[in-house]
Amino acid sequence: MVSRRKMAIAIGVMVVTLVALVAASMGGASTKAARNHTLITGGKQWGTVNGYNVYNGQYATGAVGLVYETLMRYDPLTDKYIPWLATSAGFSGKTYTITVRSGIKWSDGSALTAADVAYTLNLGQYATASWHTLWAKTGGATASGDNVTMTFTGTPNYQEFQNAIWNIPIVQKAQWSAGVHSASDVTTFLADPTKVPIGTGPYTLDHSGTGDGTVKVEYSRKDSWWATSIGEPMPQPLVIDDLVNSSNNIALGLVIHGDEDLNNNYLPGITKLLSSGYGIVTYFSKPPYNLAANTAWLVPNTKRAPMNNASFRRALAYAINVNQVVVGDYGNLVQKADSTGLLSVWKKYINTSLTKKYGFKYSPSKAVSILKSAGFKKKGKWFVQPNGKSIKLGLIVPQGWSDWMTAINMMSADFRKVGINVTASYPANFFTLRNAGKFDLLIDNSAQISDTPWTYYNYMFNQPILSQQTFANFGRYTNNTAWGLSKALNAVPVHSTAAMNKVISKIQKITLTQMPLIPLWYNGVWAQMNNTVWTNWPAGASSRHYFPCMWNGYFQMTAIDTIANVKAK
Amino acid sequence: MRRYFARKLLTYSLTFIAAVTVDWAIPRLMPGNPIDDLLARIGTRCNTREQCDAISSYFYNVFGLHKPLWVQYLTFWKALFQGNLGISVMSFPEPVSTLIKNAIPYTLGLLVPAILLSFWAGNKVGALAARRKILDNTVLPLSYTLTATPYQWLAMVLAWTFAVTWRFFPISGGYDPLRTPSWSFGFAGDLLYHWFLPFASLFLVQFGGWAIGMRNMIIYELESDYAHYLEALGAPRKLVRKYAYRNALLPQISGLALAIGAIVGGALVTEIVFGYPGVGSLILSAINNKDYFAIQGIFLFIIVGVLIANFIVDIMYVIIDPRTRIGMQGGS
Amino acid sequence: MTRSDQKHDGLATGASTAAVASGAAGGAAVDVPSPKVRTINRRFEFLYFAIRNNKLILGLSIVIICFLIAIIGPLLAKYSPFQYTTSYWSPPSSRHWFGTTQDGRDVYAQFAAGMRSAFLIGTIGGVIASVVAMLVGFTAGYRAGIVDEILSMVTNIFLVIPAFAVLLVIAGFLHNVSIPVEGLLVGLLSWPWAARALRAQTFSLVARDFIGMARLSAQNSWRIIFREIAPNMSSYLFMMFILLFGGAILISATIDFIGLGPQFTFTLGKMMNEAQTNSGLLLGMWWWFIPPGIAITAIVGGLYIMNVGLDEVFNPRLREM
Amino acid sequence: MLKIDRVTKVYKVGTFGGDEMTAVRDVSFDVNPGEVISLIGESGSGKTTVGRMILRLASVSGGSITYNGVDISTLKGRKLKSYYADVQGVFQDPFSSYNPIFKADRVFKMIKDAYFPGMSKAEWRSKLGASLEAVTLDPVQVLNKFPHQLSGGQLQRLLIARALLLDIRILIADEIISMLDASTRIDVLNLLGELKSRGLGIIFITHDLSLGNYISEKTVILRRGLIVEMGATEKVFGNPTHPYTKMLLASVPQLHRKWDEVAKELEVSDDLLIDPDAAKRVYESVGEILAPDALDSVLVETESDHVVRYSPEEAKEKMKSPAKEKKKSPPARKRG
Amino acid sequence: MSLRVENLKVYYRTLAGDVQALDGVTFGIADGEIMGLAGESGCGKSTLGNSLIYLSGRMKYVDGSVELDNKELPIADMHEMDRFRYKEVSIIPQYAMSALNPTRKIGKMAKEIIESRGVDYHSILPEFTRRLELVGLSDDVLRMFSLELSGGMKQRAVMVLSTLLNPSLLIADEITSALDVSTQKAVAEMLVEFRDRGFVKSMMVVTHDLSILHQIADTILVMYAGHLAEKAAAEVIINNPRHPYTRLLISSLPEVGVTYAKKRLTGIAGTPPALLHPPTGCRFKERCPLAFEKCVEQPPFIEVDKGHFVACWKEI
Repeated sequence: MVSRRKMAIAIGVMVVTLVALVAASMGGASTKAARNHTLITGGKQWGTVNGYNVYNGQYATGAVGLVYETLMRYDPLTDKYIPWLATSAGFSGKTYTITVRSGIKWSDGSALTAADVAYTLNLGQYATASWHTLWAKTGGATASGDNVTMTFTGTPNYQEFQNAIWNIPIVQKAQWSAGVHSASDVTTFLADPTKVPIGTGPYTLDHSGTGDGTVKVEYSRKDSWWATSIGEPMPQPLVIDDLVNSSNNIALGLVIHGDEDLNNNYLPGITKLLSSGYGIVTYFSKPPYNLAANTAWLVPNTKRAPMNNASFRRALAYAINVNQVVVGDYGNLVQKADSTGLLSVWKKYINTSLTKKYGFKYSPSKAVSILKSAGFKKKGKWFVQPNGKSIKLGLIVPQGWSDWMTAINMMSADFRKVGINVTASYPANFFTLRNAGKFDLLIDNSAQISDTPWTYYNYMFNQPILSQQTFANFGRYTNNTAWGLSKALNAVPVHSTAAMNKVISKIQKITLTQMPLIPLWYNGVWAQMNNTVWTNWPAGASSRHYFPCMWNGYFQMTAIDTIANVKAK
Repeated sequence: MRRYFARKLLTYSLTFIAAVTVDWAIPRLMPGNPIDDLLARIGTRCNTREQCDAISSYFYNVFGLHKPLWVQYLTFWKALFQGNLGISVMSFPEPVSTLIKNAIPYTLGLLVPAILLSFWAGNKVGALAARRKILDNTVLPLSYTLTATPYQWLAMVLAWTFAVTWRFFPISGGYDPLRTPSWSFGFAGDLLYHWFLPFASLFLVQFGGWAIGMRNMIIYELESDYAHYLEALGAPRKLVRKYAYRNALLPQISGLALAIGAIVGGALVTEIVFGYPGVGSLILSAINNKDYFAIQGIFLFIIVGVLIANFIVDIMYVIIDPRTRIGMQGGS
Repeated sequence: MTRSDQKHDGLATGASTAAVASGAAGGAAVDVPSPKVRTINRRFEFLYFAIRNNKLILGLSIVIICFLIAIIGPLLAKYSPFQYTTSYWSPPSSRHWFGTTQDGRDVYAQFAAGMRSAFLIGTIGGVIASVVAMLVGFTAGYRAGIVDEILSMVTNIFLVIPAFAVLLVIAGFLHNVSIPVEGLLVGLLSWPWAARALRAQTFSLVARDFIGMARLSAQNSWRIIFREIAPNMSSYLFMMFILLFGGAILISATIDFIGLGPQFTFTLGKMMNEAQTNSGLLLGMWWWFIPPGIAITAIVGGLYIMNVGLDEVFNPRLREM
Repeated sequence: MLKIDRVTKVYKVGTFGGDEMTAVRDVSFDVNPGEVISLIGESGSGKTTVGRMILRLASVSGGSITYNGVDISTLKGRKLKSYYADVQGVFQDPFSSYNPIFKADRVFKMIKDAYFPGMSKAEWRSKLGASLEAVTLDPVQVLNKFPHQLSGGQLQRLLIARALLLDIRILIADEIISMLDASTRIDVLNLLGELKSRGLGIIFITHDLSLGNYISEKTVILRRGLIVEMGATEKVFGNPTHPYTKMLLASVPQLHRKWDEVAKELEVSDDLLIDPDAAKRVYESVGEILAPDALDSVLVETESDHVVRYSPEEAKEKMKSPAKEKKKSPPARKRG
Repeated sequence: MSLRVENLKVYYRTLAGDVQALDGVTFGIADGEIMGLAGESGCGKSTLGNSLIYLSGRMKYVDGSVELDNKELPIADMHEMDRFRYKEVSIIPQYAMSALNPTRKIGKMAKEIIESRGVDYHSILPEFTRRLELVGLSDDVLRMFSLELSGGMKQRAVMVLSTLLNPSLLIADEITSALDVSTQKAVAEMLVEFRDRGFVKSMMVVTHDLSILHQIADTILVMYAGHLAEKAAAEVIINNPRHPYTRLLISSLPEVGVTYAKKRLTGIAGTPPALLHPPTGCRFKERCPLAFEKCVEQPPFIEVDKGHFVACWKEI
């Protein structure tokens, strides 16, 4: 029985292999840094780590913040700008003057100079730079001594410019001028992985640890960081590994097992695990658990009937049971949005007398009465337009965005309950449809938290309407008054709260009565932290009010403080 | 022999041409536009219209989407022969070929052992089952269950049992992310440790199929004339079974060629369940990110892989089966 | 193609290998003592063996039970599969027989709807694949010559292209695949092995004299194919359909699992997809992902077992085993 | 009536039909009413192919088959149908000639549907009855039965009855009795004889010389697609000339004469088992494919109504003296 | 007597019941004798041939005994019978053309099967090649696959292989039926040669073709519907048959020289009876022109002349 003997041998070999495998994995852990010196993060990096070009929208997680830094930072929780690479930056008249902090060194040892800053700002000459249009309104940046100045030719876009300043990562002139000669270079430069990005931040990229970039991006701590001189703690993690994310599900597994210390995925069900002994914490220990990051809006296509009817849009707002989404879909991980849609950061800009008068809340009966008084009639089960035409609408979100997919299922059910025939779907070409205005209703949250509500109103009213709307006003809402007010807001100097409020109140009346967009809920800064290895995480109940978040743009808010303050257990 | 391979080669070439054409055509026939999606991804950094237009025309240029279709088609072929599968949208500006290159070792590392071991073990056990009633009554139902199991489900059950509930194995990944890939026993062990569950689920599903196939084929072979002749001459059952096994193996091998496509599909979803960093996970993220170029590239890669695998099996079959070999040498 | 190739053609999975192959083998060459012995009615004979074949009975019972669940199940559901209730994450209970999902939908309702979808897609995919396989296989086998060469080449091309990858790409680019469309796609891609097997079968049948007789009776080609050849392969065609049916369910479950399947209908694959993407696995919600997998395994496994049973019934050579 | 004129059949074999195999080469003969022609040959001689070509079941590669002056390869649609109303066939395997899952009398139904769609039931029944009577079958015994419920002889007779329904002129009988039991085959053979006397032309294809001899007026001996000897039956069998014909005759197992006696008489050597080399030679010559030099061989009329194939040199000699030839032709050459 | 079969009954299991294919046959074959076994299809002749060596799944031993060289053959015991197979009894099966393993070289297959029977292949190899040459095969065939041989070559290879261990009894089952006349003759003469050279002691040649048997057999046994009808020396059966069935059978065979025009032959009317429920008495009585009342009893198979056995009431 030769074959049987072979079988036995085979089974034997397999068992031995298996044992060896288990043994091998339990024994010798020969990683570069011990676990308690390594901070493992994840959630932002989808797909391969590709490049460290910080002007390309998909740069490696942490490249801005850990490696590259900005002139200023902004703390939305206190609404304060934090001078960073610049000791000061601001307008005087039409001239914006930046004073570059002295004593800051690039990771190659050379000093950060005003010339570097001016060079970086002047990358705006290329159309692919995000501040290109702003730059074009100035005569370019010029450096003199520690100062860099930019002078506007017309009224400065105060709000927009200040927002840009704390979002532009400063790069080294010596390294970049060698390779950047055209618009495309701006987004592709440094694609060559052998070139180490030279930054001013507390960490440097470790190419050897990052490998082919399919698993993680690895950063090593520098021995010194200029910011310790302004009271920032030296970060404890010697190594930061940001893992490539393949699915929420896998991320959850890593968090549960304590293999990821900080995760920024939307993890449905995470609240179930808060008290289950895995050491998982969130910013708040109760709903909404997370800070707010942006507003999710229901976007009606105002170029189509009946969404061109403000009453109809208002009726839609009354028909949605946002609470159901908040509880059922999100498990209280999000909060219902204010009627103005403004984040709580901007509370001071909300005109409560207006919201009291025009604000809406869930009320199907109110929705029905609004429709009826606006001339809509019921024909059988469904409302028809005043002109008798039937209403049959689609509500879309991108395919694969599971929380939103659930949300629109719930919302379309709400609409149907009222008598508005709405069907939810998740087209693969969502973005094409959105940009081309080929939709009835959709959910969008493109406008993020920022230092100024202007970003929100720019997002709402931006004009003129083109055949392709790529970044704002997807509903193609045309209101010259509102757009004029938005531009006026942009021209109000930063910190002039009273002047801003004057303009914003006018805009708010329009948003509340015309409802070009219907605010739904605040998407959270999804963050689940594990206390097993690292502690001292930001928490609403402590003094550590930072954003525990590695998303683009969040480091220069307060995420870098999160990194600087975590402590090994 | 030459003619046989010429024919095979022709089939494969036509398949390849058809696949490339379909691959090229599909994204262009479908609604949607990769640039819109790319811009949507970069959207947070794109604050004004002029800028977005500049960026979008830049990307149209990069991906050559502004050219007439036939030029795009020819360019597609030309690029293909230069090993250029385009640039990934989700991992811009990484070339798709690099993404695939990084993922291949994991997929092959799963597939090859799973195919070979399951084929070997499945056939052995199937042959044993045809011989023994007890085995037949146990292995057979088990095999039917296994072979009817969707790959992803078995993977989920294994993950749930061994990784979530008992924590014997990791839930996901190709290796411990804290480790740096190196030529060390520690790392190799870690690789194997992560490899085991996805391998096991692939192995088990296929194993069932081969076991049933062999068991049934053997029964057929035992009813064939040569088997009866041997028995009439008093040859021991062992010899008869040995012959039956050998001959039953041949259709199993040609079955292998046909099954490769399905097995690859199984490997893709298994990788997805385990977040195994192979081609499967890659294609999922490409699909989720609407990375047309990556999808196209991976699809082509899979086709080529399957063609090569088929070709290997073809050659193997020719070597093993004297009938085809002799038939090809122009014998009687 | 070698003879053994033809004999064992058409093996999507190892399991179907033998099942299909067995159908291909010819009748027994036993020295039947007297022609009169054969007078036992064939239909009677079939039934006689059918009701005594444990595998057939077992497989058929499983499939019938699943089918009944698909038919009656949705009627018993207290909720609609898309309905959001207020009990989230709940394990099976008297209110929610199979528990609920994280957003409060009833798993049983989804499961029952998924069973329906499975049979629907199996039927559509199976029928389409069978029809294409029959058209191609019959034509190639009957016409022979250049038509055969071309059709065989096409078949071989489709055979080598991994159907799953093609489906992945197509479904990835199509948005909102409905069950019929998905079935159509699956069907259009899973016919080649069956066509090849049918071609070989047709080939051997065409050599039989009754085909010549039909031609001498001035019958045209299609008449001969569908009135003479096809009825002779009815058992084979039936078994082929069963395999294509099961195959369609498996392939579509995989497509759905990746999230490329229907959006507005529940399928078993979609359930697994949702359980997976919503971390049902890690959150220990076994009631979410176990039932759909068991159902698929039961339907497909039942079909396979049934097929082997049928094979034994149709094929006297296997009966003794 | 039916004229087979230098008919050749080439099969394409191998990949993309790269190779050719000539199954029938330059075969010519006529069939007339009331006459039975035996096509005799071993397997691979092309005899069945000739029959299939006449029945349009195989295409003709070269030469022509004409029926009443019309080239049958041009027939299509209705004309082909009316050709089949005149020319019909019966094949070797009675069980294979019936679709096993249908009742045997379906073959009649097909004829009715195609040729007598309008005929009333009663009329049809009497027509069928007449046909069955002609083949001496009892309708009660054979109708409404499955093929496996009938014996081979009954089935073959049913097929002949089927052909008779059409009032045919020519019947191709391809080995129709070789699979029948000895006790019944003679009856079917006799039936052919009767049909002949009714004015049918019959092409009787067989490998059994004694059967061909029993029934036919004319005999055609085929070997590897070539006619080697042909003529009136009594002349071919009475005075076999070609070595192949002799070898065939000497190989026929006879009931009352032993092989050696016949061999001696026909001067065919029978030493194959004594000498292994001889055995080898005989087997190889039997298994040999058509020798290339046979291509330029010619058919020579050695006496009236008797033609024999000779090599060119021999043929020249023969032409000079066509008298009773008894000299052995050289043994078939082996292929290099 | 080399072979002695006593009252052998072997039935076929079918759904409807047992088919009494071989219903009590008694006969013997002497050393050196070639016995032809003839009859119509379904008369049980192949069943008889097979049951002496290998009872396949559907065949059921019912009664009777078989003795070969004074040793009882355990034909009902599949396993016990192995000792006798090949060495004592061997067979050239009906399916000889497909009896060789398609994926083994013929030499290797022969080696494996011979060694499995405890015989040293190398010592037998010279004899093997000698015999192959005798039938016109060079020893090259040992290095070939069956695919490379023509049908006739395969058949001869099987003939040599089957008789290589010099069995006492060889069963040749319908081995000439599928052959052309020229090959048929060669194969038939080879069988005689094998007997003459002592490769096999005695032989049972199963065929439906009486004329072949006339050429090679010493004795002919005619079967009808599971019963023996007649047995005698070949010449006697052909020239002086006594059973009405044999007579009718012979008279229905056309011969070279006999023509339809000159001498009209006739067949035997009717069909053989179904053996599922065979008629009682003489099974031929339904078709027999001489049948009379006595035929309702089964006639014994009796020696009416020296070596001439007949089962017919008319001949007793």
